Amino acid sequence: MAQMNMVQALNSAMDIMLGRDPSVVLMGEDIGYFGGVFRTTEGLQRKYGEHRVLDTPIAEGGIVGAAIGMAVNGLRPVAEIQFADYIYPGFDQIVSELARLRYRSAGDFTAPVTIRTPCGGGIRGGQTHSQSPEAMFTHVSGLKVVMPSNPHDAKGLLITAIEDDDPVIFFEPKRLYNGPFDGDPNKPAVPWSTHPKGEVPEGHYTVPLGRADIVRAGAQLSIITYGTMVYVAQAAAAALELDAEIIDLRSLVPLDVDAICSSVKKTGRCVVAHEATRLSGFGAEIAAIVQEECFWHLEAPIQRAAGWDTPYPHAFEWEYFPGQARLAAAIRAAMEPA
Amino acid sequence: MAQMNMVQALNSAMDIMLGRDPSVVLMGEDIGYFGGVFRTTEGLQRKYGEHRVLDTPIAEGGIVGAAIGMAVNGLRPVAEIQFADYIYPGFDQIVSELARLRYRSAGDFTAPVTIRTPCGGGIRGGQTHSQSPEAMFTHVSGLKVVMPSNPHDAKGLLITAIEDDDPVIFFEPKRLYNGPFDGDPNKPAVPWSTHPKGEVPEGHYTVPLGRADIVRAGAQLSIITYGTMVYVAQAAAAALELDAEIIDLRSLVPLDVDAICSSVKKTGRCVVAHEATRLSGFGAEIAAIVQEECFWHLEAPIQRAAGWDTPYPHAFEWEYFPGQARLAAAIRAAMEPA
Amino acid sequence: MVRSRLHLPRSPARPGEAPDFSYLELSPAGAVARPQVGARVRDIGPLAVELVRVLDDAGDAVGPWNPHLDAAELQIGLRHMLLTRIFDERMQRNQRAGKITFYVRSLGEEAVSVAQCMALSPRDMLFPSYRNQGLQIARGIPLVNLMCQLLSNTRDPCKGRQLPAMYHSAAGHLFSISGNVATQFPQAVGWAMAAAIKGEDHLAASWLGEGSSAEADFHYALLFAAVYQAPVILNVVNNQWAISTFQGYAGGEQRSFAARGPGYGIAGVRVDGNDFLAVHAVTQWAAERARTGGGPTLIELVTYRAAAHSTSDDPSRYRAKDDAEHWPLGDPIERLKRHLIRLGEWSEERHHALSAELDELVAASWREAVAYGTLNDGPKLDTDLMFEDVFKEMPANLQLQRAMMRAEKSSR
Amino acid sequence: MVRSRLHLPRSPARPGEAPDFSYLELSPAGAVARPQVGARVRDIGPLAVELVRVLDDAGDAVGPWNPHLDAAELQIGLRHMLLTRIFDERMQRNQRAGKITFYVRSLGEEAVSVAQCMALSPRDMLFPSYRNQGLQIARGIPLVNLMCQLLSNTRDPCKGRQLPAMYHSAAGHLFSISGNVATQFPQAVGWAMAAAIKGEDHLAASWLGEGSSAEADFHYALLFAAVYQAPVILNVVNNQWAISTFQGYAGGEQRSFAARGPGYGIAGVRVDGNDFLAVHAVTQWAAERARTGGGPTLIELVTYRAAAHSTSDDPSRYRAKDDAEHWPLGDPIERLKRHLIRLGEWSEERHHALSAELDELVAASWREAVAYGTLNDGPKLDTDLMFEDVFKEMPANLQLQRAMMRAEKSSR
Ligand SMILES: Cc1ncc(C[n+]2csc(CCOP(=O)(O)OP(=O)(O)O)c2C)c(N)n1
Ligand SMILES: Cc1ncc(C[n+]2csc(CCOP(=O)(O)OP(=O)(O)O)c2C)c(N)n1
Ligand SMILES: [Mg+2]
Ligand SMILES: [Mg+2]
Repeated sequence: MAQMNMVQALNSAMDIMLGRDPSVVLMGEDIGYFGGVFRTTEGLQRKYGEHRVLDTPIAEGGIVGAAIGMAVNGLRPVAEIQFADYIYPGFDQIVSELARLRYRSAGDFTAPVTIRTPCGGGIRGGQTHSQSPEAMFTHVSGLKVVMPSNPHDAKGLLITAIEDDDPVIFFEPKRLYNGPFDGDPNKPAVPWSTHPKGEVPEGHYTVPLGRADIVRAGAQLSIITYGTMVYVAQAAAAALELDAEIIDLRSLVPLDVDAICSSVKKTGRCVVAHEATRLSGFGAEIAAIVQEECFWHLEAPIQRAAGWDTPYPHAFEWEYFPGQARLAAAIRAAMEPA
Repeated sequence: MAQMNMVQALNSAMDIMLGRDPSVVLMGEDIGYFGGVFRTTEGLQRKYGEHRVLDTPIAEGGIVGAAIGMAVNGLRPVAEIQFADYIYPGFDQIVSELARLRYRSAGDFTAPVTIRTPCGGGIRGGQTHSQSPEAMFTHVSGLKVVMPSNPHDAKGLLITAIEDDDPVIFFEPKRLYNGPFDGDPNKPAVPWSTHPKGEVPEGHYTVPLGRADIVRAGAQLSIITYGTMVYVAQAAAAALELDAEIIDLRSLVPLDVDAICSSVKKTGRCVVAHEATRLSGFGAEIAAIVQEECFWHLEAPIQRAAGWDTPYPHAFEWEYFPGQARLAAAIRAAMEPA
Repeated sequence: MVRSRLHLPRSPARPGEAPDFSYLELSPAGAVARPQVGARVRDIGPLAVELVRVLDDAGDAVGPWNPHLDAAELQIGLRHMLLTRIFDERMQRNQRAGKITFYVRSLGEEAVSVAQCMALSPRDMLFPSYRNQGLQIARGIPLVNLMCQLLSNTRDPCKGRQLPAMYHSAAGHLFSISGNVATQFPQAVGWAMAAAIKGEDHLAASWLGEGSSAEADFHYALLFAAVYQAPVILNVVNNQWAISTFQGYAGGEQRSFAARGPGYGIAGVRVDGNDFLAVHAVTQWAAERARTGGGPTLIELVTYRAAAHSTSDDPSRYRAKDDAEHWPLGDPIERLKRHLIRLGEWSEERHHALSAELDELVAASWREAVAYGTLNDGPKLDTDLMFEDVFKEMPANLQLQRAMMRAEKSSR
Repeated sequence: MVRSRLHLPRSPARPGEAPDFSYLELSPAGAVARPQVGARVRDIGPLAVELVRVLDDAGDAVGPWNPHLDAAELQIGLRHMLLTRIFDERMQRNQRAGKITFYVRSLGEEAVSVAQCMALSPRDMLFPSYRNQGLQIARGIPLVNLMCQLLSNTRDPCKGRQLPAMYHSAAGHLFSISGNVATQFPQAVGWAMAAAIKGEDHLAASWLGEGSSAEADFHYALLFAAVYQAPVILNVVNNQWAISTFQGYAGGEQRSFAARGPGYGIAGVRVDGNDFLAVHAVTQWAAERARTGGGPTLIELVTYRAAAHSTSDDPSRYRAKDDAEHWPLGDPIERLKRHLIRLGEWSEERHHALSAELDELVAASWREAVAYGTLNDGPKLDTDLMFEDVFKEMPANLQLQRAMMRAEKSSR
C-alpha cells in the first residue's frame, strides 16, 4: 500500500493499464509532454512514448470522434476533457455516436472509450471551470457514468472503466484531488495522507461499477450522495449528531439501487446530495426511484441538497456550493416529524 | 377562429411575428425556399424575403452561434433545428453561451433566441429522428423549455417564446403535427379539424409560459404529462374508466408547480408520463418535486411511464413508445392500494 | 425598411427556371497534371480547383490520370454500378409500395462509391454516408443482407434498430452508418491514426455530402488528419444539393470543397465524380500517398444527385425539373459503357444481358429477403432485442423494462 | 511491438533545448504586395502564406502596406500598448499577492489588440478572447472597471459571476468574453450578418488563439462568413503556444492559419503581429473590404506569448527558458518606439516619462478599485445577485432558493 492523493491514484491506474495492455492510449489537451493541467498524466508520455500518450488539438469533438475511430480499430483510448465544462463541444460525438454504436450495429462495432474529466467547484474557477454535468450523461442510454470520491476508489474505478467494453464517462471531482473536503473553505486543507482512503495498492485492482460504498452505516437517516458531497454529508451529519447512513454511489450508471433502497427501507428517511444544479440533477432520479421503491417505508419526504439553479458564480462560490448548512437544512427537513 | 393543424399554427405564429416585429428572422436548414422538411415555414420566405427567412448551412452549432450574434445585434432569431436528434452539435453554443450570456454579462448582453425543433417518435424515424431530449435542457440554468401538445397552444406558446427576452427551447412533438395521437398506431389518424384545440385564432395571442393546462379535471388520480403523451394519458385513463385529472405542463421551465401540487394534493395519486427515456428524464424531476411537496397527501408511490432506457429502435417503435398499456400499468400501480 | 446587404448564395435553377450549370468550373479531359504521389501540398494547389477528368466526350481515356485499368476491371466496375442502380430502382419501388419505410437512392453518383472502393484494398476501412450503397455492393456484401437491413427483418444485421440504408458490415470493413450526418469523418481519422500507431498498412476512407461538410466533424477530421498526417482519404461528394439547398449554402459558391484541404495543409483533389476512370485514378493516387506516409487527401467528387434526396423528399418543389438531364458531366454508367464499347470490350447486347441478369439477381434476392420478414409481414424480430446491446451486459433496469415490455405485449 | 508510424508535430524547443525558430517562414519588411481592397480571393492566395511586414530592422516603415499614420496616432498606439503592459505587470503581481484569483497577461502581443482596435471604428463590435485586454484599453474602458472585474467587487460589471479577465462593455461595444474558447467566433459572424441585414455599416471583429482555432466554432465562423459574405474580421492570434502545446498541434506545422481563409473562399492575410504598422494596415484593409461589400477576412497575427499562459501555468515545464528572447519578430513596443524615435517623434526621455505616468495611472486606479472591495476584503457584492439575470425575471424556484441561501448565511 502507498499513500496517494487522487491525482496520483489516477495516474497510477493509467500507468498500470498502459503497462498491461498495449492497446491502451491516452489522449487529450496538454496531457502528453506537460502531464495535464492537473498533472494527472505526469510522466506517462516519458514512460510510454508520444505514440501512446498523445497531445491533441483543442477540439473536444475531434478528440471524442477520433477516440471512437481508434477504439473501433482495436485501441482502448482514455481521453481527457480538460474540464467537464468543456465537454459540450464533444457532446454530439458522445451522445449520438459513442453511446449508441454497439446498439445500432448490433454489437458488431464497439468503442470502449473512457472519457475522464475534472468536475465540480471549490477552486474559484467560476462558471466555466466548476460544472458538474453528470446528470445529462445518465439520461443517455449506452453510457456508464462514474464519479469517485477518494484515491482508492478513483484508481480501482478507473481501471475498471478502462477495462470495460462499454463507454464510460469518468468524472473527477477536482476539489478532491488533493484531499477530502468537508465544504468549509476556511478550514485548513486536509491531505489524503491522513485519510484511510488515501491508502492505495500500488498494483492492479478494480472497484466494480454499480456497487455503492456505505461510507458510514447508520440507522436514523440515509444520505445518498457521491463525489465531493460525501465529505460534506459526513460533516453535516456529525455536526447534527445524527446516526446517518451515508452512501457513496461511486457509479451513477449502473446504479446500485439495492444499496440505496435497503438503506432507506431501514432508516425511513432520505437526503440526496450533489453539487450539480438541483433542477433535473441526478438527485431527481434518485428521489424518484426511492419514493417508487421505498414509499411505504418513508417517514418524511426525500430532501435534495444541491447546487442552485444558476450558473456557478466566481464571487459566490461558497454561497453556491451545497455546504454543510445546505445539507443540515435538508437533513433537518428529512428528520421532520421526529 | 380557423381550423389549423399544428404545422399551420406554428406557421401562423411565425407569420404574425415576422409581420409585427421587423427584428424577427427565421433561420435553419431547408426552412427558406423549401419551407422546411415538415413545411412549418412554408410560404414565409416568399412573403418576407430571403433576408428574413434564411436558409443556412447544415451546421447546428453554427446556426445557434450565429443566432446568438444576431440577437446581440438587435434581431430576434427563431432558429429551427431540423430534428431534435440533431441539436447536439449545437449543444455547446446553447449551454455555454446562449443560456448564460445574460448572467455572465450581468444583463448587459442578452440573446432572445428561440430554438424550434421537432421531437418524439411515432413516424418510423428510428433512433435518429425520434428523440425527446428536453430533460437535458431543463438542467441548464438560463433556458426556458416548452413543449406544446396542440395547435392552439403551439401558436400561443411560440408567439410568447419569440417575444420572450430569454432563450427558449421549443420542442414540437412531430407526431402531433397533423392530429392528436392516442398511442395506437393501428387506429385511423385523427385530424386536428375534429379537435377543439384545432381551433386557432388567426391573429396574435399568447399562451403564457409556466402555466399548465388542466386538460381534464378529475378526482382519483393526477397524470402529469406533456406533448404527445397528453392524448395517450387521456385514452388510458378513459379505458380504465378512471376519473383522472390530466395536466399538460406545456412548459417545463418555468414549471407550474402549483398546478401539479394542487392536483396531487387533491387526488393523492400521481403518474408522470413522457416519451423520453425514463432514466433521468424530466419525470424524475416531477416525481421528486411531487413527493417533496405532496408527501403527506400521497396514497401510493408516484409512477413514471416513459420511453425505455434504450435508443429508439426503428423496428420496435411501438414497443418502445409509452403507449396506453404502459400508461395503464403505471396508473394501476398508482391506484394501489385501492 | 433599410435594404439588407446580406449576401445570399444564388441557387441556379429553381422550379420554372431553365437549368443553368454555368457556375461549374470544368477542365477538359486530360488537362490536369498528375503530380508525384509524394508531392508537397503547397506545390499542388491547383489540383484542388481544377477538375481531374480522364474520359473525354468521345469516350476515350486521355491524359496523365488515365489509370490504365484492364478491361476486366472496367467491366466489374460497370457491373457494380449497374447493380447499384438497379438495386436502387427496385428498393425505391418497394418503398413506394409500402414494403420498406424509407429509401435513399444514389442515382447518378454510382461511380463515386464503386470506383473508389475498387481503388482501395479490401482491408481498408470504409466509413460511408447513407448514399454510398455502391461501397456495399462493390465490397460484395450480399444484396440479401442489405435488403434485410432495409426491411428491419429477422436477418437484419442491425437487429431492427436502424433506419433503412444505415448498413454496416464488420466482415466487409464497412463501418456502421449514422443517421447524423458527418459524424463518421473524425472517426475515420481516428481509425487511421490507430492503424499508424499499430504500424499497420491499412488506411481509412470516409464519405459525406457537400452539404454535410458544414458540420463541425468535417473540420475536426481535416484538422486531426493534418496534425497527425493520418493515412486517410476524406471524400466530399458534391452532388450539388443538400435536400433543398444548393451547394452554395455549404460554401461552394466561393471556392471548391477540395480547396479546404490545402487550407489545412492537406492535399486536395477535385475530380469529375461521374468519370469512373478519373475517380479511380485519383483515389489510387491518394491511397498510395497515404500508404507511403504522405498523409491524408481530401477529394471532392463533382457529381449530381439525379434523384430526390430520399423517399421523403420531392425535389420538384425546389429545383428545375429537367436539371439532371442538363448536368454537364453526364451519367457515370453511360460514360463507362461508351468507353468499354469503344475499347471493343462491351456492346449494347452484353449490356442488355447484364441488366437482365442483375434485374433477376435483385429480384431473387428480394424474394429471399422478404422470406425473413418485413416490418409488417412474416417472421418478426424478437422484440426483446430492443434491450440488448445497449451495454455489453444487460443491466438490471433494462432487464426489468424488458419484463415490463413483455407484460405490455401480452396484455394487448 | 511494431513501431508506430503516426506523425506527431515536432515541438521546436523544449526545456533544456536551444530556442529554435527556424520553422517560421518570414518575409522581409515591405516585400509583400498590397492587393486592391476588392481583389478576388483566388487572386490573393499568397497573402495567406507570406508575412506582411512594414517596420524593418532599422525601424523604418517600408513597402506598400505602410499605413502612413501620423505621429500622434502612433504615439497613442504606443501609449495604449505600454499601458496594457504595465497594467498586465501590475495585475500579475496582484494575483501573486493573492488579491485576485487569476490573471492572463498579453506580454509581447500588445500590438495585436491595440493596432487592430485603432484601425476599426468605435461602433464596430468586438468579440475578444481572454488575451485581448489591449482592446479594452484602446477602446478607453476605464482601468478601474477592468480592475473591478478582476476583483469581482461591488463595481464589477459582471456582478461577480465571471472569472477575472472575462470583461465586457456594452457601451464600449466589447462583447462578453467567454471562458470557453472560440465560442465568440460564430457569434461575431452572426452579429455581422445582422448588421448586413439591417443595412448598417458596422462590422464585427473577433479574436482567438491559434490553439483555439481547432474548435468547431472556428469552422462555423469561416463557413457562415463565407456563405453570407458577412462584414466580419476573424483574427487568429498565433502566439505559437496553447498552454503546453505548440502551434503544430493546431495544424500550423502543415500550413499557415491564414491559409484556412482561402480554403473557405475567404481572404486570408498573414501579418507580423509584433509590427504595429503592419497590423494596423492589414486590419484597415480588411475593414475597408468588409465595409465595401467585399466580405470577410481571416487574419493570422504571428506573435509570441512571451509570458505564461496564465497565472495557473508554468511554461518552464514545457518550453525553453529563454525562448522569448530569441523570438525573431522582436517586441512590439520596442519596435514602435524605435520607429517613432527614428521619425524624431519620440525619445527615451518621453518614454520614461510616459512609463512613469502610466505606472501612476495604474496604481491610482488600483487604489480606487480596491476601495470597492476585493474578493476577501472591503465592501462585498450582495450575494442575492447570484440569483439575478439567470432569467430576465426571477422565477419562483430561484426566489425560493434565494431565501434558502439567505437562511444558510444567517445560520452560519
Ligand atoms: C446532424 C444532422 N443534421 C441534419 C440532418 C438532416 N439531413 C439529413 S441529410 C441532409 C442533407 C445532406 O446533404 P449532403 O451532405 O449534401 O448529402 P446528400 O444528401 O446530397 O448526399 C440533412 C440536412 C442530419 N441527418 N444530421
Ligand atoms: C472549449 C474549451 N476547451 C479547453 C479550454 C481550456 N483552455 C483554455 S485556454 C487554452 C489554450 C488556448 O490556446 P490559444 O488558443 O493558442 O490561446 P492563447 O492562450 O495562446 O492566447 C485551453 C486549452 C477552454 N477554455 N475551452
Ligand atoms: Mg449533397
Ligand atoms: Mg496561442
